[in-house]
Amino acid sequence: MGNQLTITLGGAAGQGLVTVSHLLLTSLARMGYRVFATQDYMSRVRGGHNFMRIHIARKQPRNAPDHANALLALDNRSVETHAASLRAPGVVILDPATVTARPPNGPLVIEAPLSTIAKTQGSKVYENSAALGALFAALGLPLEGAAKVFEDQFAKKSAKILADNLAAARAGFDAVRTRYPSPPAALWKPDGKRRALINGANAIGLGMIAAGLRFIAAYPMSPSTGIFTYVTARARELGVISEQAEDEVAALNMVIGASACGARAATTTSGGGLALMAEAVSLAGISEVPVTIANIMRPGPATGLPTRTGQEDLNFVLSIGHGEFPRFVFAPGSADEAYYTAGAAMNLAEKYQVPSFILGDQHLVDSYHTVDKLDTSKVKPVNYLLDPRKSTAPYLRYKLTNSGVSPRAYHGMTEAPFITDSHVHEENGHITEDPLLARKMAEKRFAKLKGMAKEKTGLPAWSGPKNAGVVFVCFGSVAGAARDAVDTLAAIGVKAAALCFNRVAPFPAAEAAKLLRGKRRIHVVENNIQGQFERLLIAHTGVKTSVPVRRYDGRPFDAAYLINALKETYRWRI
Amino acid sequence: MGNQLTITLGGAAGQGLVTVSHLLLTSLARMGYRVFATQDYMSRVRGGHNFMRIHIARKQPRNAPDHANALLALDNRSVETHAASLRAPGVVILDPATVTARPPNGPLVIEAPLSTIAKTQGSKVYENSAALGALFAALGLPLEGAAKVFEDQFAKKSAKILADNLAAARAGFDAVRTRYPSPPAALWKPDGKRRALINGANAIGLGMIAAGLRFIAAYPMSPSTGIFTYVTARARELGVISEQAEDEVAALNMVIGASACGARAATTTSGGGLALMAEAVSLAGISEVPVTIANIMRPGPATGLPTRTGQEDLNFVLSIGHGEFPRFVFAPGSADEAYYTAGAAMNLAEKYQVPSFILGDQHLVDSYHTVDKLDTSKVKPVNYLLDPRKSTAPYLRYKLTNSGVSPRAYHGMTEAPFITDSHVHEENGHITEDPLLARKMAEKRFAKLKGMAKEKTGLPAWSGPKNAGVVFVCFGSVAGAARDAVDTLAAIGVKAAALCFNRVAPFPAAEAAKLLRGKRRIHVVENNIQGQFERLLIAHTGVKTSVPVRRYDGRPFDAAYLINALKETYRWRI
Amino acid sequence: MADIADIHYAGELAWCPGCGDFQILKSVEKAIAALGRKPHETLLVSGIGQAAKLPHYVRVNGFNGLHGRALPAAFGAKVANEALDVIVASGDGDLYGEGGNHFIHTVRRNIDITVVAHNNGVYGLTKGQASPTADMGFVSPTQPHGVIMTPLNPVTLAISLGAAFVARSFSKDIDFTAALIVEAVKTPGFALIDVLQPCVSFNKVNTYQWYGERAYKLDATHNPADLGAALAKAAEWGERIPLGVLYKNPRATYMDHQRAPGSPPLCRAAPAPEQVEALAREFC
Amino acid sequence: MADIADIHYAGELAWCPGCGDFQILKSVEKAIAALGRKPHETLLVSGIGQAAKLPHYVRVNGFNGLHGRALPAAFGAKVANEALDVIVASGDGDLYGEGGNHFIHTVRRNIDITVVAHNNGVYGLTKGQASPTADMGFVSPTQPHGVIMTPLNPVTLAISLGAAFVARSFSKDIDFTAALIVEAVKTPGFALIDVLQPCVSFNKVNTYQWYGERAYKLDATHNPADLGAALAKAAEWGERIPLGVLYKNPRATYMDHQRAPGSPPLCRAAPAPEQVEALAREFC
Ligand SMILES: Cc1ncc(C[n+]2csc(CCOP(=O)(O)OP(=O)(O)O)c2C)c(N)n1
Ligand SMILES: Cc1ncc(C[n+]2csc(CCOP(=O)(O)OP(=O)(O)O)c2C)c(N)n1
Ligand code: SF4
Ligand code: SF4
Ligand SMILES: [Mg+2]
Ligand SMILES: [Mg+2]
Repeated sequence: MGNQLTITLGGAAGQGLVTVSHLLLTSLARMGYRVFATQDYMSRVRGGHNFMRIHIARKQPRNAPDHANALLALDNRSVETHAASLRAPGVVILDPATVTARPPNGPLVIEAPLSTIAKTQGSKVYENSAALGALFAALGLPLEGAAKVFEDQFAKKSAKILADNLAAARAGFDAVRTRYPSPPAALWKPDGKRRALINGANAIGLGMIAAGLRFIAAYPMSPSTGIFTYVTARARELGVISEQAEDEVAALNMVIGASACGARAATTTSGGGLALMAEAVSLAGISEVPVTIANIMRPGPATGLPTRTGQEDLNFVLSIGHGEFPRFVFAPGSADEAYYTAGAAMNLAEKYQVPSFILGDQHLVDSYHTVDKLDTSKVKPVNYLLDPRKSTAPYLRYKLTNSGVSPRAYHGMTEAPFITDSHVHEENGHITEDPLLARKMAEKRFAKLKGMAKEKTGLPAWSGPKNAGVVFVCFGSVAGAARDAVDTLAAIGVKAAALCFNRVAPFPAAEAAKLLRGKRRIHVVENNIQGQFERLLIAHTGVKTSVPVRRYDGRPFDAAYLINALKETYRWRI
Repeated sequence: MGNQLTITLGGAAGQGLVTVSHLLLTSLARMGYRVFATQDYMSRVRGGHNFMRIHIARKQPRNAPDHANALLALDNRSVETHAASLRAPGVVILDPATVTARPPNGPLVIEAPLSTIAKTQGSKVYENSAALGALFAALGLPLEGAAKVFEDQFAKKSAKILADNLAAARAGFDAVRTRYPSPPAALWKPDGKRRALINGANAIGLGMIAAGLRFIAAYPMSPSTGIFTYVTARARELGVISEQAEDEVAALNMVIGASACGARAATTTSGGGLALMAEAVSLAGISEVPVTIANIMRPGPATGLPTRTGQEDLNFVLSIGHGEFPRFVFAPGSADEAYYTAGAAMNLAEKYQVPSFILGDQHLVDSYHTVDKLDTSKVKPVNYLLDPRKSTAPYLRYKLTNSGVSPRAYHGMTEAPFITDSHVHEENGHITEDPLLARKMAEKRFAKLKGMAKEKTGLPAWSGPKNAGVVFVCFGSVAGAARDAVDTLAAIGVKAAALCFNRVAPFPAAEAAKLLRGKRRIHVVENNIQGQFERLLIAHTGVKTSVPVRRYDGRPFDAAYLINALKETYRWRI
Repeated sequence: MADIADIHYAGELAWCPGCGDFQILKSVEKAIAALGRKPHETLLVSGIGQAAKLPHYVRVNGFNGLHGRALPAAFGAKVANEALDVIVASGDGDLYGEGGNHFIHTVRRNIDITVVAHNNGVYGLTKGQASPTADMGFVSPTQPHGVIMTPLNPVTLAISLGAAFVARSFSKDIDFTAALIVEAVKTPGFALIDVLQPCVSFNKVNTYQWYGERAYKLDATHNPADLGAALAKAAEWGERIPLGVLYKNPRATYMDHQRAPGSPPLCRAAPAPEQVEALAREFC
Repeated sequence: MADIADIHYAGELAWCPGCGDFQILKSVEKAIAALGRKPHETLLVSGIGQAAKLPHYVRVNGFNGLHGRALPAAFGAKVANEALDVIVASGDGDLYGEGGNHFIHTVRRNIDITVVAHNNGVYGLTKGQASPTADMGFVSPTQPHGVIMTPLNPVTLAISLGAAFVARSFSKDIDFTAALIVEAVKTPGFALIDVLQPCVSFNKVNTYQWYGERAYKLDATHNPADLGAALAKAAEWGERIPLGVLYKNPRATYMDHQRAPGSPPLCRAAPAPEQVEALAREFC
């Protein structure tokens, strides 16, 4: 019974993996465990091989390792793929009636008659609950820990369904407990503090709502769809309108139209969809209509690897849209951070009247982790509209100001009509071709950068000792692996640190340079082949970097990956 | 009678400016003058104020200055806008019947009864020819110099139309000659060598055709449309198919489909249209289908200044498309260079199976200049398709090779069918989610960079003395102004040089670093506010730059602009 | 209450003399005045093109967005601020070419907006290329051998997609167009008025005279509620071209489906902190 | 001459057991075999989605491009290499949603390709959101209160745009679909076969049973040359759903307009250096 345990749940798409994982994760969070769970799934609805990896640790984990201690195998392929690499104690739970493969050596195989139990309960769907029961027994958890979760999940369907699921879970539990009275993969006693369980998708959705989202338009695209469905499921009760657009071009233009007319608005997409929004991003830029765009990355180019993770769109987002205009780009490092970031991104879009990007990836949005508390008081819609009582006639929508920010009304807000325009325009929004005005309007837009750069949201965060010799530098969701690597190295006496960037535009150059001053062993870790973030860092700070760590196979980093990449260089004995 | 003379022809859209300018330019080129002409026009079909500025010089001019010596004013606004800034000899030609404005002081006003002459000939359209005659007289040119041009222009309409135009020209000529027997803005005698007159749009179109273009699909958009119409007008006789697509998304996808099936294919667009092509660029990247994209820049964001010039899309083009893939980006500096570049861009797209961009701007495509000869032998379609006799089964469209380039067939070319695919794929084009293959395929694509970087097309070109103290660095069409500035400075004994970049991706880092080694006074000149090229140069070479010269009001540079920007700094007495 | 003087724009109009766009502008002005709302209660939306300059020429709210994207912007605008009369005035290239996909799906949404399509058969602003409504054989710089695509009939398309209100007009008849716009704005749901608009600079086929010889007004014998009759009239083109209300298909609008009657417009509604709190609790 | 064995793909098919896509795949295989060309003489084109995986599952040429962009790619392909039989097999979201604009304008172009639309009413690959053909009220994760847009009727749309060949089929009837594909490929010009395809994972409304109870085959009394009859049959939906060839509108194809009969395909033609030389001389 150490300080951590990792469980892989594997099976084909459609086998109920999501249900079992969800029941397990929620139960663990409620019992007071700290977890981090990643999802690995193929681009198909049935079949293939998917898995969820759940990491449970005494200290809040920020990532899951690439290996596990226990495996729930719903099919043969899961055994074949995962059993050989299991670490101690090495437990495989499977149903001998459906899973015939056996690991060559090592792991303890716990045979649980899941299908038989389900049959007894009258339907194949009960296999999931039976599996959960079996897992509980193997982990030495009291089945009561899942009772409330079952209730929440099944009671709304019917009392019988709830009872049958509970019975199936009990049967699964008993089947294992009877044969292994001492749990083979026992967990420690949790602290009993009920924790919240969030994933990045829900966190971003909630952050947007908390910051006053009134309208969302999007076109489905993995891995961004989760944010859209999260908001949509709750839209009507919140008075939010959610629209599935005919394409991404429409989605962002709808959002711009809505925002110009007073509804805080956002869209969600992934690379290929973002590409289709490029022109509208530029429209938001010149028309100075606030919009928030959550772009959730997956590997490209084109269709690429639709359900996997990558950080390949950094340069694209930094320069998307023809012509020149400032923008915010935020890349939160974890689901809880994503909540605050999404809220701030929405407010900052309004404050500066610029496009604001939330640059996530599949690893961020599909991974779950526990949090002690989401502080909802920290995200509120801040009103940046002009005060009509203070406004003087004529109302100039694009008034030239020192800050670059003009007083903003929405169409119909006051008695003064105005024009939202896509050309180079006069202060009142009318088309102009005057060279002087063209120059002034460009300078006005870029004057905003001064204020934007001073904002405190998403400044780079240092983890680890100040005097660390080795520094992992990263942006976005790689933060989890980098921070876990720092902890792992600390345990063997290596002083390493992680510098994790969230805001990447405007780039926090001064802060970055200060934090990295004098550091010689800077390793930029990123999920792409070109080293996009590394180039950005160097361009803005002039720092000298050392061996980079890059991964571009669609899979997320884990701490071991970082450490292994540099093990030789530094002769770490680990 | 100096070494150069500049003429402004001004009027409202629809007044015949284009016709007069065209007649004049063609006549000058045929007589053996060297000219450079820029166009300044508004985004409207009738009215407003447009002008053409024609610079004639003994040495081939590469740009036109921002002022003139003579003015043909077709309306009052032309007098108001241009007459005050005329330099010696300062001549204004106008028709007193239609133009009532008079310059406050200075210039000689030549009143030519253009409308009366036209009326005598029976139609208002003859005003253009009358104006040309008047210009000829003022410039001291023999009217015979225009005879053949008139024939080419009007004979196909009817013998009468030709005769009437000639008569109108003669009358215009005589009206001026009678009152000013000694031509007030006399030109030197030309060398008699008949020269070709090209603009960037036609040059790019011809370059594409020479390199084997078979299919072009585009959606009209200023300032790119000229290329598309140039090709389209000649398509049928050449066996080329030209298609006006329903939108830019369609255009590039059509081009990719055609290229995958064996027709060399290209598209033309400008910023907003390019934005809509972003996803398809990414498709070309992963499917490794060769495509050529001429993106002709105008100022943005969004609709921006539709008919004006800018260099704001550099970063966008360098990173357009989600995911990562190599690309060529060429930015030719003049129309003749654009011809060779366009041809090479097409061939190199085929050679490396990558997207190849021609990054022009309004100044490049709409400006005319004379050339001694377009060497058509230098642009030929080079065949890079696999040799079916040497191909071995199974045919692997995405075969992993050291160069990153796989043997390419088009669909139907050989008896081996294959798949062109947008996902991460196996060598045979089938979808894969395998991490190892994903990594290898990314590395394969980037392996091409090595060969691409070694290509000789579009390497930076040095103009001026090697030991120049001051260096203007630029890309694309700014080359003209930069080179003219070097000459102007040389005339006052200042040793300046221009380093003009054409290929910007892969960036010729080694060449650039070598050329700039030891230079301390590096001034990057570019048509944007952010200094996009300057950042790129620094990122790739680490050179230290001095005060930049940036213009972002939609207007092109001229030599004086560059010199004025640095005059104080260097105390140039000019 | 606005009258024409309140909303009339006195600046320069960047159209060619004689262009049908001037007439459509007058119709739009008249219609807005007739509708009697205050200037800030109307929003004119457009894409890019000659027609699309129109919002700059009326002193109400204007949204001049991207080429082809007038409809999604107008949809977003109406959803955000239902209190606005949202009128789209844009070109045929804009609405049926670049923006064709939005046209189809905006009709399906039945959002309560009125679309005034300046149908001139060409891309005017980019100098005369054929638009989707150009007839076969129409010669242009990009169709030097003539158009070889069958023309798109916007009214047929809108009717077959089930639009709530479909009409055709001719720009020359300013009052007729104005009256159609008024009716369209008053009709709940998506309304299209396809206005035949001569482009004097580039369309030398579909001229004032050409339309003048062909256009006629539908009379009371036409029943706009009859789909078959509407389709038949919509298809009439060539020798005779009917003007007027072709089709009416009253049905619930997008906002009818979305919200209870009387809900405040989105732009005025605020999220409740308790609701956010409750959502956060769902994660526990 | 290919027979099924030559083109049959033996690898794994990534569809859900029971999906109608398997049936459509069989129909496509059969049709290609029946058309009797060599494997490299056919090109299957698709966008992205479940249906769009189809080109990977037949051993002829495949072009699997972007979501929504099958039609422009197929157009380019056919123009470049006329010798190919170009068949598009893609989803309803792909063809009528994301790709709606291309659908309209490709029909207008009358390029000689055949489109097999897998119409399942949902976005299958992205897990069941409503597609443009979903009926009002259809509930999905992104339409939790049901679809509120009127459904797009693809066959009505294609007919009103003047498509050369418009048919509807039901995936279950493999031979019937195969025969329609053969006829469509043989018909010059743009052909649409909208195939009703049950999605067993996400569409719990339009199931095999639902279609089974409604679908019937058109008989000889239906005259596909009669536009009115075609539109009437196309509109039939709900109680009874007609299958078969709804509409035929023979007319010159895109390539007929572009080139003289017998011209070599573009991909085989080379530019003549003298022609380039002549063009260069135009500048002098
Ligand atoms: C994305 C994009 N593509 C192309 C253009 C260039 N463009 C501007 S207006 C226009 C066509 C306008 O035609 P239409 O909508 O019919 O308006 P009209 O000028 O005829 O009134 C085009 C192609 C553009 N602005 N944006
Ligand atoms: C530009 C873009 N937007 C969104 C997606 C995500 N996406 C993939 S398939 C699909 C829908 C597929 O629906 P359909 O075409 O009906 O095919 P089906 O899966 O139902 O067979 C979507 C939205 C994408 N790949 N590209
Ligand atoms: S080009 Fe045509 S549509 Fe445009 S303003 Fe002139 S006449 Fe009107
Ligand atoms: S999700 Fe639906 S359409 Fe996709 S494979 Fe499964 S059953 Fe077929
Ligand atoms: Mg038009
Ligand atoms: Mg579908």
